[in-house]
Amino acid sequence: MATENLIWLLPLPPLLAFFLIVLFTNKNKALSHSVAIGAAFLSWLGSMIVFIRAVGVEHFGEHPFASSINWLPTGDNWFKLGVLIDPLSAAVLFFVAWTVLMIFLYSVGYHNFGQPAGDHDHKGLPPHGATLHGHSVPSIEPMYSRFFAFIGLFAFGMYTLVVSDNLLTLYVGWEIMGLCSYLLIGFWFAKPSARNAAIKAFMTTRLGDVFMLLGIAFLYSSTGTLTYREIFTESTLHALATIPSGVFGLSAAGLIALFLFIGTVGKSAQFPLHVWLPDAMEGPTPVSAMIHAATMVSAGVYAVIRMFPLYSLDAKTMTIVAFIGAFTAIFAATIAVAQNDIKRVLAFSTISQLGYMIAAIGMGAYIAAVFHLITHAFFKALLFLGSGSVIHGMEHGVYHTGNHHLDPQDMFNMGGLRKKMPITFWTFLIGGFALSGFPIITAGFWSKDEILADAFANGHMAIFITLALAAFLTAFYTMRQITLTFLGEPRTEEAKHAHETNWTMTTPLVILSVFAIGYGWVGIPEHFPLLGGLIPNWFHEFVGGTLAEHPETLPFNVVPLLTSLVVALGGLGLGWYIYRDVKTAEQDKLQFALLKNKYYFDEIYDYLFIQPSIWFSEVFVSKWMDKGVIDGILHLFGPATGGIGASIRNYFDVPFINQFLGDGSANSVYWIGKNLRPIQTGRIQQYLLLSLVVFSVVGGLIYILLLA
Amino acid sequence: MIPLSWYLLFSAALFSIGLFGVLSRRNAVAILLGVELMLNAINVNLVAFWRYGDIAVMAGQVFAIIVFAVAAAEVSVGLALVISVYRRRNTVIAEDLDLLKW
Amino acid sequence: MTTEQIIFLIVAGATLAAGLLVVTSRNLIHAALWLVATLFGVAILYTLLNAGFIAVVQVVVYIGAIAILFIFAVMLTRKDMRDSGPQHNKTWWLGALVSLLTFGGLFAVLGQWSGLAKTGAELPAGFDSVAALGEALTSANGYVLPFEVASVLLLAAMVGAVYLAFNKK
Amino acid sequence: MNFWTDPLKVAADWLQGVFTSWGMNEVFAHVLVAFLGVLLLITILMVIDIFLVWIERKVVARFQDRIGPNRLGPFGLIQPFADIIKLIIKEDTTPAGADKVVYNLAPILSMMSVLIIWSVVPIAPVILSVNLNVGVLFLIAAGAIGTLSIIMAGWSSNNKFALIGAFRQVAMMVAFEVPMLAMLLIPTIFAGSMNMNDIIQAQGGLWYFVLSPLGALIFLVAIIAELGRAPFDLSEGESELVAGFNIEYSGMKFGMFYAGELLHAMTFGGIWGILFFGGYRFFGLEQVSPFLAIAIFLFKALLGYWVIMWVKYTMMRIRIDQMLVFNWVFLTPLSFALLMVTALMNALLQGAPVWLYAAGMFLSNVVVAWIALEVARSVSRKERQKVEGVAQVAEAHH
Repeated sequence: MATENLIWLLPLPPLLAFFLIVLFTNKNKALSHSVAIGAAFLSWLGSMIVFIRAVGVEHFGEHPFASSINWLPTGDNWFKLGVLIDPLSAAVLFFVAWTVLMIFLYSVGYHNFGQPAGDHDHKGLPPHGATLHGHSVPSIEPMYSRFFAFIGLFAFGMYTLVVSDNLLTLYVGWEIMGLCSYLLIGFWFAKPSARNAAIKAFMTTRLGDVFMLLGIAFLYSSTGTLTYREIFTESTLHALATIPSGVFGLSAAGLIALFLFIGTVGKSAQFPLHVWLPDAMEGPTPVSAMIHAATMVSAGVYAVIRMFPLYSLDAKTMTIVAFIGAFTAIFAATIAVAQNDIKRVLAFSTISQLGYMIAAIGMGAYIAAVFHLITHAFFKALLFLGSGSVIHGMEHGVYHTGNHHLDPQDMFNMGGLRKKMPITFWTFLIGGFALSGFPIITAGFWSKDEILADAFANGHMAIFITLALAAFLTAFYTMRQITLTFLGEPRTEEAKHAHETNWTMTTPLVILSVFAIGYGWVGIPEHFPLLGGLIPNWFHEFVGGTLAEHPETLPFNVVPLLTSLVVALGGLGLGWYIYRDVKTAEQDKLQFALLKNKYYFDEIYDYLFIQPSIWFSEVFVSKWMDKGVIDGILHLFGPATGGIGASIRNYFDVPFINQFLGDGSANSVYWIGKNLRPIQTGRIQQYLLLSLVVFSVVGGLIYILLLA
Repeated sequence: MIPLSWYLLFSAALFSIGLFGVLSRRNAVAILLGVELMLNAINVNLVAFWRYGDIAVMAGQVFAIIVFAVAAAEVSVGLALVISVYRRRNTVIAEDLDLLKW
Repeated sequence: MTTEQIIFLIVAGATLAAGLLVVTSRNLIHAALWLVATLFGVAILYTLLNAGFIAVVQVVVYIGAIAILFIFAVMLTRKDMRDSGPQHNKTWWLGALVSLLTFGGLFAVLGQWSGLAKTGAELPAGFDSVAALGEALTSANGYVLPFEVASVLLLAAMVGAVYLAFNKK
Repeated sequence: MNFWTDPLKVAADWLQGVFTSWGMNEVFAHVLVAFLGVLLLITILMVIDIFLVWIERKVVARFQDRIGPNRLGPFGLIQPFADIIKLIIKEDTTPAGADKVVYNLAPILSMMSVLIIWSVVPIAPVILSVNLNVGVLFLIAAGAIGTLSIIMAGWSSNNKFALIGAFRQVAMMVAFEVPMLAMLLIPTIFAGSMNMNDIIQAQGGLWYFVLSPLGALIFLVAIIAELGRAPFDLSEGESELVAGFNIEYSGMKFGMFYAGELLHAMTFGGIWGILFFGGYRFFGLEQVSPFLAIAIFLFKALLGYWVIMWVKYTMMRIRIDQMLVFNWVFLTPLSFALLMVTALMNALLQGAPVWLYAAGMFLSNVVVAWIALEVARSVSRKERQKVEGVAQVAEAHH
């Protein structure tokens, strides 16, 4: 099959799976998950085929796979919808396909497939476990099929976003994913915390999305197209760069880029819209958490990278982007240091890593950003799944001891899981090292080092230092997490009895860990000592082809390399040193209230926005405007209308309308009807005949009188 | 080569014949026969215009096909109606089916 | 007077005669059979118009399905099939008048039309009207939508017919 | 180009020359030659038809463990002529109250509906009567005429048995035209053309039987029903309808129905061979000489005919309701499903290597067949349980 058609088909299987499950198979759990996984596998297969064909093409950047259809006639020309796979989207497609497939597979195990139904499980609450001859065991998720339906829809959104060749369908996929994250965060809708988190995430991202929509609309109104390849032509870009937008001195390009960027800020949880992501950890499982923390949020970054030519037009915007990115990176990293929930740590680290990418784009380090995006997606997915596996193992312990009050996600309840869950431990270790950029072997090192090198080479000293600091913190809290979770001795009874999870959960871990290490080697810079040039810097060549002018490779500089070595190893070492024998949360020196409460951002927002809006709606609108003003006016209307109505009735209605018009017309109609009645014989042919006669007579008259 | 006018005149004649059938037959089935004649006349026109217009534009033939479909639907429903009427009223004389009058 | 024209005149004359018999013959079965003859004639005209596909479909759909359906219907409503009583209603003369008028009107209108005497161009070599028709029926920029709608219509008609003719006893 | 490589054209040109040398008008001569060609074809077919009578009788005899006609001539080869003479000298009756014209028209139409099929049948690479680009549809059209002839016969004989028989037959033919049409579309999909000759040419490497065995099977069932032979001969169930629509016919008129049926059977055998077994092709042998090609085609046609006879003399007749249910509830959905699957696979495997294409098609067919059988089995089990109650069925399983 032609590649273009194949690309068209890529997003469909998960969507079909969604409808299939929702409409038909939701009663049958096994069928549901096989449908979902089968769909994910089909998409994965297609993506791999597309990817391999893409790699095969020479100068893929100049002539990517693209096809489009006329969708909407807009006056003189068409609004086109279509698909586009160029080097960038091919690379993204690669990791999306892998991660999505892994998630689907992993969910089977995570939701305790094969376990008995819970004794007193309710839809909308996490499974409480069942008693199987005597002792209690995990119980299967009550809404198992629904979960697979949701992630199927999510996968559809992600694929759509990646393969689409214009901002509109990208936005569609974007919003579908927003919906999915809402559904998945609020998956256990019986838990108030989950409900609120879902609403919070939805509202926060919505704020960004509205701006993004504004940006898209502005872009369309000023260029008349939303297709990337039509926007990124010399003439269009130049026009955009020259038109002034009239808003604080930005060019149109700048303003559009800014709007789109706000959308990204919402979607990939950049400061100041980062607040939803930590709460999103209320989502039932690390699976859903990882869906919208490792995959979906990269959609935001992807959007920015996708529109990079537009961003690069306006220096102001670039500066803002870079600033926000760098700030988020350091800001989130500091928070992550003080979190105890294994998932929240990862959430904040995600935020800070995304900040990395955003900062990289802000500095114009295009390829570095893409590279880090992909490596990060892999090892962060690995970490989330690993944490899920850990929690699952801990729940095993919980079921063993029966102490359901213990929080299986608190790292201070863990420890010493190294021996209990070897596979999870090693894979988690790999992921953690990759995240903290452990030198040479891990993928994270190469991508992060490239960003730092870029920052240094282009002389963005402030950003360079910030990012280096962030990298140090990253390494630190990663090691803290690993140490608290796996090393040392079990702190609780549950941790003692945790044991390894089943293959459906460990297989994805192993596969992802391969990428977490290996993916770095496709992007080793050429001028790197010793290693450089051993493996050609394929990634740079391939993805660099996306841009019109191919970005040149940086000259090697020893400073950033040393920096990243120092921060990575130093952070890891320090983390291990401090936490090697911390027994309880009290002994943790770094539990500053400020950090623990995420700089009180939730409270601030609550005070600044939520309370006022509540006041506005309840007091101002409801009590004053509605009850007071509007009702008051209405109450005035009543008597007045009554008076007018009565007079009209007595002096006009009764005598004139009723007696003269009403009865008079009725009588006349009755009379006419009585006399016309015989015509209506009820014989269809006569009706037809009559109409034809009339028609021919009238037609003839018209013809004779008017035309002739 | 046959001039277009012949076809048009032919279809006009066929149409009128069908119209006569529709207007004058007593039997409902016979009326439907007349309708078929009219539809055929239309089709001849469509195809003739296709042939004598721009050959590459297939609109004429396509419409002819659509008319086939419509004719089939019309006949099936119409005859079904006739039969069910026959079951209830035991007649298919159009003039007897005049419940529609006052 | 080419061969084609001779064929056309013969066929058209026969077809019109058959058509007249359809609307005039007293025996309904004969009327239906005459309808078949008419349809055949029309099919031949289609072939004269180089529309082979349409011609064959005409035979398949009309004669193979519709005419048969008519004959069935006539036989199922047998009581009125007997040649008893007049086959035309009292206002048949008016009907005849109107249809004659219609014909006359069409004749007049056609007579004034300019493109009347135009003769079709020769078919371009290697032009496959079936392929072209298929393209037109299925291409997104062609007539795929009417095509689908027609299929829906047929489905609806089928359901309706089955429901109507279903003997509720 | 000599007589052995292209006999028809050579002969036609020669005749044309002769006629024109008599000072005959060009066009008229051409028409005359074409007419003679048609006459020739029909004559040959009729001769074959005569022997089909003999073949039929021989084969049925073998099936029923008899010898069959063996008195007149070697192997009773003269027997059919005797039959014909008998038919001709029989009294030719016309029932009272019959509609004369229609009554006499019916047998002619039925014979015509068979002969007209041969106008599109390519019997050798160089001998194609009419190279019609919608040949496949033409078959259905011809079938429509057959249907017409039957209903005319049934109605005009003014005999309720005949009418009921005709009704059944027509109901069956109209019903089975649907799966038949669907299956005709499958070779059309493969060859990308409705032209019979193209379909044959396209089966160079691979007979479509290999690509779509299920299609071939369904088509066989459909044509048997179209022919109204056993197990679908419920239109002439002797026990209930005496002889079906042709009950009132005698003498040569009946003979025409009879001969028409036999020729129809062989014709459909040939069509089956053309659509699914490569027609006149046999590993390039057809290139050697047209006569060889004709021989191959005839052989395949007779083989198909034999299969039809085999079915006829082994199966027992089914009731009309069973027949209709079988068609509308089972065969038609199945054929449509198969058609869709084939079209889908064809689209998916576009440009795939031949072996992959063939394997995909074959496997998809097998899968469809398997699913259909499973569904049928479960349904029939439920039916049985409704009738017999669960218990016996259960033990019947063990």
